[in-house]
Amino acid sequence: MLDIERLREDFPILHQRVNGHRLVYLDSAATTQKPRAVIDALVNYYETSNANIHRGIHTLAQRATEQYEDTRAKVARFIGASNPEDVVFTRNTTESINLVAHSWGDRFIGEGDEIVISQMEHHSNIVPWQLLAARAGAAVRFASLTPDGHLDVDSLRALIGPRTKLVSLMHMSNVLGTINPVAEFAEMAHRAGALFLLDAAQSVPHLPFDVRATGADFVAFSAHKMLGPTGVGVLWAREGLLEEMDPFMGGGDMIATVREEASTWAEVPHKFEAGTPNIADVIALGAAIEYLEALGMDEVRRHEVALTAYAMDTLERIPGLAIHGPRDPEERGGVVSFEVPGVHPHDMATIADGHGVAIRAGHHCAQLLMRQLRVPATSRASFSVYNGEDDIAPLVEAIEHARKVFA
Amino acid sequence: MLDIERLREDFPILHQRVNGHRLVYLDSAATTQKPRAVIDALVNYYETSNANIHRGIHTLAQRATEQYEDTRAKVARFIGASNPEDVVFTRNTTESINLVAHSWGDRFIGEGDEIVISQMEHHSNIVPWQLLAARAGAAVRFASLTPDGHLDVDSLRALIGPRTKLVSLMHMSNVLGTINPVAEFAEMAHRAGALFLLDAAQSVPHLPFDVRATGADFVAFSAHKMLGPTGVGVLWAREGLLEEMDPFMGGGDMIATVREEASTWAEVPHKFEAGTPNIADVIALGAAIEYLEALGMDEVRRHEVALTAYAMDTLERIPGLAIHGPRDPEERGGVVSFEVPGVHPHDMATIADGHGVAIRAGHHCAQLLMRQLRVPATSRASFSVYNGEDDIAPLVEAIEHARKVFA
Amino acid sequence: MAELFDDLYRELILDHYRRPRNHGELPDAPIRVEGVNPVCGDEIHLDLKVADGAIADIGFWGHGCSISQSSASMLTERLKGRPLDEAGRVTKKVRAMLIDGELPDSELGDLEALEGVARLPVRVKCALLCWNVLEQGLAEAATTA
Amino acid sequence: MAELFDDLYRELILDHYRRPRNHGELPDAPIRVEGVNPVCGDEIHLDLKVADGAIADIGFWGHGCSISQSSASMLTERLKGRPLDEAGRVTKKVRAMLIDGELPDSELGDLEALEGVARLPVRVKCALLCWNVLEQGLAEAATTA
Ligand SMILES: Cc1ncc(COP(=O)(O)O)c(C=O)c1O
Ligand SMILES: Cc1ncc(COP(=O)(O)O)c(C=O)c1O
Repeated sequence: MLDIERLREDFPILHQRVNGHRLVYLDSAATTQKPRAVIDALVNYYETSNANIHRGIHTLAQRATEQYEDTRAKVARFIGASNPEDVVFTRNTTESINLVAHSWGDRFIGEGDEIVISQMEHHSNIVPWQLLAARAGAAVRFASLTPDGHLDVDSLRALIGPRTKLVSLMHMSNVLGTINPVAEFAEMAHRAGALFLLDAAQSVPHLPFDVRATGADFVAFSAHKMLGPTGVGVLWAREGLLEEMDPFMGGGDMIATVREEASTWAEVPHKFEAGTPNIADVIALGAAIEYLEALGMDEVRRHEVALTAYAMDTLERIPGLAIHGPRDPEERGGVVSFEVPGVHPHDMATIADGHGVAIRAGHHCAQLLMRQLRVPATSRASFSVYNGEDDIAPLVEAIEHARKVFA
Repeated sequence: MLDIERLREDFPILHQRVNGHRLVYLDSAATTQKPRAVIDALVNYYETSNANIHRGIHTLAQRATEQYEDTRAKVARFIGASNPEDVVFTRNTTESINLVAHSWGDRFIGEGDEIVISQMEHHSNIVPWQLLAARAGAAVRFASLTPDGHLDVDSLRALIGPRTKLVSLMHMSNVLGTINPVAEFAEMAHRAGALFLLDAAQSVPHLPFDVRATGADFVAFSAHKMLGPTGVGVLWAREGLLEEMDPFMGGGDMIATVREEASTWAEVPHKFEAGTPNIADVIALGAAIEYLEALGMDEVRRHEVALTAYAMDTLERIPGLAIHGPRDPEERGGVVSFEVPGVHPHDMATIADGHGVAIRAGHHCAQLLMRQLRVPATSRASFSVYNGEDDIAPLVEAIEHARKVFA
Repeated sequence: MAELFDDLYRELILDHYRRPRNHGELPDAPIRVEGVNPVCGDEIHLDLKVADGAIADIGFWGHGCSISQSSASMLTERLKGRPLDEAGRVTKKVRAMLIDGELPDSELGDLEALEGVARLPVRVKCALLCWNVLEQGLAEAATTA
Repeated sequence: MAELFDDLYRELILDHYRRPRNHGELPDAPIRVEGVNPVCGDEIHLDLKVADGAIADIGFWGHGCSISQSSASMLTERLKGRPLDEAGRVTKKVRAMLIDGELPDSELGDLEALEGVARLPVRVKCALLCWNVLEQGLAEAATTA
């Protein structure tokens, strides 16, 4: 079991008061807080090893290159991938998906082809495909949802056909918490001869993740949602796929030779990392991974399931309060979107802030889903390893306060 | 005058020994070291304010958003731009240029159009245009160099014509040190009805920069070369230009509305910042700018001219040693590429490292220029604010050692 | 402090939120304008009749948080039947209060209740939404007049 | 420490760099292979004659740093006239020494002088370039034989 009290000691930001109350941070689905080990990794890098990588011969450049490439290996290990060379560092999940839309999509998607996604997706897994479809004359098709907040498997099956070239779906919903049975979806895609991209922004940080078990051809996620720094994303691709793809951005480090007539590309993954990468933050992601590995992802998952169950049980006791998404905590992650009757989510979030409780209110970059839920916005509490049951009481207090204000 | 002794106190990394010697860091053109103020800005952000920005209502989100947008204003001020909204944050110079190649280029460059660059350019200002030209059926034309390492103005003039849609040139060479008379080049471009992009990766960090005086329509540079963190680049565009451009990447934060049929875009600059940005490092760039402003960019330039003059005078006393680029230190930045007869640059860099001296050896992402210089690689020493005349003696010692080894 | 938020959610604001004034479409309104805050989804529609240099009639509807909706309700109450130059002046003073943190002017009347919003930058946009829509509507009135 | 680099730049390496053995094209070589290290621009060309299960003749040229060029010179000296299985074994042992930091095997002969390179990861690629090119050449020989 995670010892939350001790663990919170590792997160300096949590030891502050906000509007006179202990900070209760319930917005980890947006971005997580960072343990001291991650902050120290940044400081240590800049104080001892900072240099530009890959082309340098001097000692600092060697150190920086080694630490940067070490993190590639750590990422591969963390997601159960066999080749570090299949891991590309980007800025965030969004860039990882856009990279695929350009480097794979512009090459393999043509007139009349179809890309299947769902109404549950984050904008980052919608807009890149709309842009690609517009460039290629292709179409984006949207699988629908069941009333209890699952992806409607029949609707997905009906959409996937001979024109489908790519199925791109989220692993865990950032609004409903729903965990999708992605291995099944991957199989449906593959049977139709399509590739399967997995938006794992909300899953890799919160549960034991094995890339082989997902069946995915591409996996995208962000360091900042897994206790790591802002500015780093990961794209993993099945062995051999990166080689077939065109470069995304051109520039330093991604070339083999540059001539006036034409240039040739460096080997993967470097072909996709143009210019000076975000060296320090990549290295700090390595520290975040080590921190999570030390906790154990099984433990992390167990903790968050228990906390989610507790939070749902507690919130549901508030008269009229409604929770979106699956009722069974085993079928979802630590994300609880709720409605307080008569209280608009923005008012809810402002009043919560007055109690030191950081929740998010809005469309959560999921406008299609909001339309399905027939709400303009929701209030959302989301958890990470540093949250405990003692964070729920202040949330309940804030909700009661809001109900009183808007009674 | 800069007080180098005191100033070095601000850079923790410099207080170490490498291979038994004081670290002498002469590789700032690749990336600069970071003052304590920049490292502290990162630590402070993660310890007090970390949150996702723009959509958050709680206190941390407000703090983070404010600090992030404050840096946009600081960047605008630092380069003499009037509107913070014309500043887009990217990963690095390379992404800034690729963004223009896609968002502006894919819209405005067509069959038969021409993009004029030069043989002096960094790969980051070559390859994006080659990729664009291949997509659009356009052509890239290369202005040549004079024997003393200047851009050949006649050759540039001859290339710019009615088909020219863009002229894209570097401000300061990362190999030769040459400072180009860019206002003159901008005028040539504008007279032909073309736009002018300025690769300011090596100039913004080292001299007083006024975007209006350059005449540029686009300016690109990197935080990591100006005492800031890795992972942040800047694209500035002349007022109104960003509005005319298509989005680059799609995803969260860059949209106004997302519908199944189509989406609409957020206002600039947000339209070009898809997904969670590199919040912490953008804020730390703000600290780097404040540090440079406190030193005064006039002082920085004066210091580097004097140090470059001293270094060139000293190195030229070594028998047979040749320095590339303009002879007059007023015409160049603090970048000195040199050849030691009989010593390959990689051997030179390895031996220098044995003396604690970090120099760079290679093609410096400028293979076209290497071909013009008729060398496979050069050795390069490059300076920043923390370098002093006492850094030159260890370099000379290393060169003498190398000459002895390869005598 | 909880007081900050008690100050924000003053009774007057809540009253306008619960019982919005001039709510609903104006049949045959010659001017219909709307605005959306893409960040939070707040939506305000204004229907306007302008005659003899004054806002002859005004109605609003929409959805969103208490701040955006009560601000719109107070706007209609304050400006219905008032001359255009007064509408312009009040708009300016609301902006000064919300954006620049200036003390509310006596001309603002009930709108003074929005003063607490100025301390919450993310909510200022909610309060301003209807005023931007009004400006758009009056600009339209000026060109069609 | 300066000794690290004295150890790297041993007299034997410098000697091969200054006076490369088997340098230049082999006229009528049935096999011509080349390799470039894109990171640093080092270039190695190998010309090979394979006959009766042995490297009957070998020549090299190219340009680059002392490590890449002396490694190639030592390679030709060590393997000229030697059986193919010996070439394979020596290649393996050079890799083991440079990549895995294993102690040099007596079969390596002069090549042992490259031992110091193993401690400088960025320079290992320089030393390995010619061995990769050799492997390519022998693979070609196997298919054309
Ligand atoms: C002149 C010039 N342009 C562009 C770049 C690319 O910068 P970055 O690697 O930060 O994208 C560099 C840095 O190496 C440079 O010196
Ligand atoms: C499911 C999902 N996909 C994608 C993203 C986008 O992540 P980022 O903003 O790091 O690109 C998010 C985060 O908001 C998310 O929750």
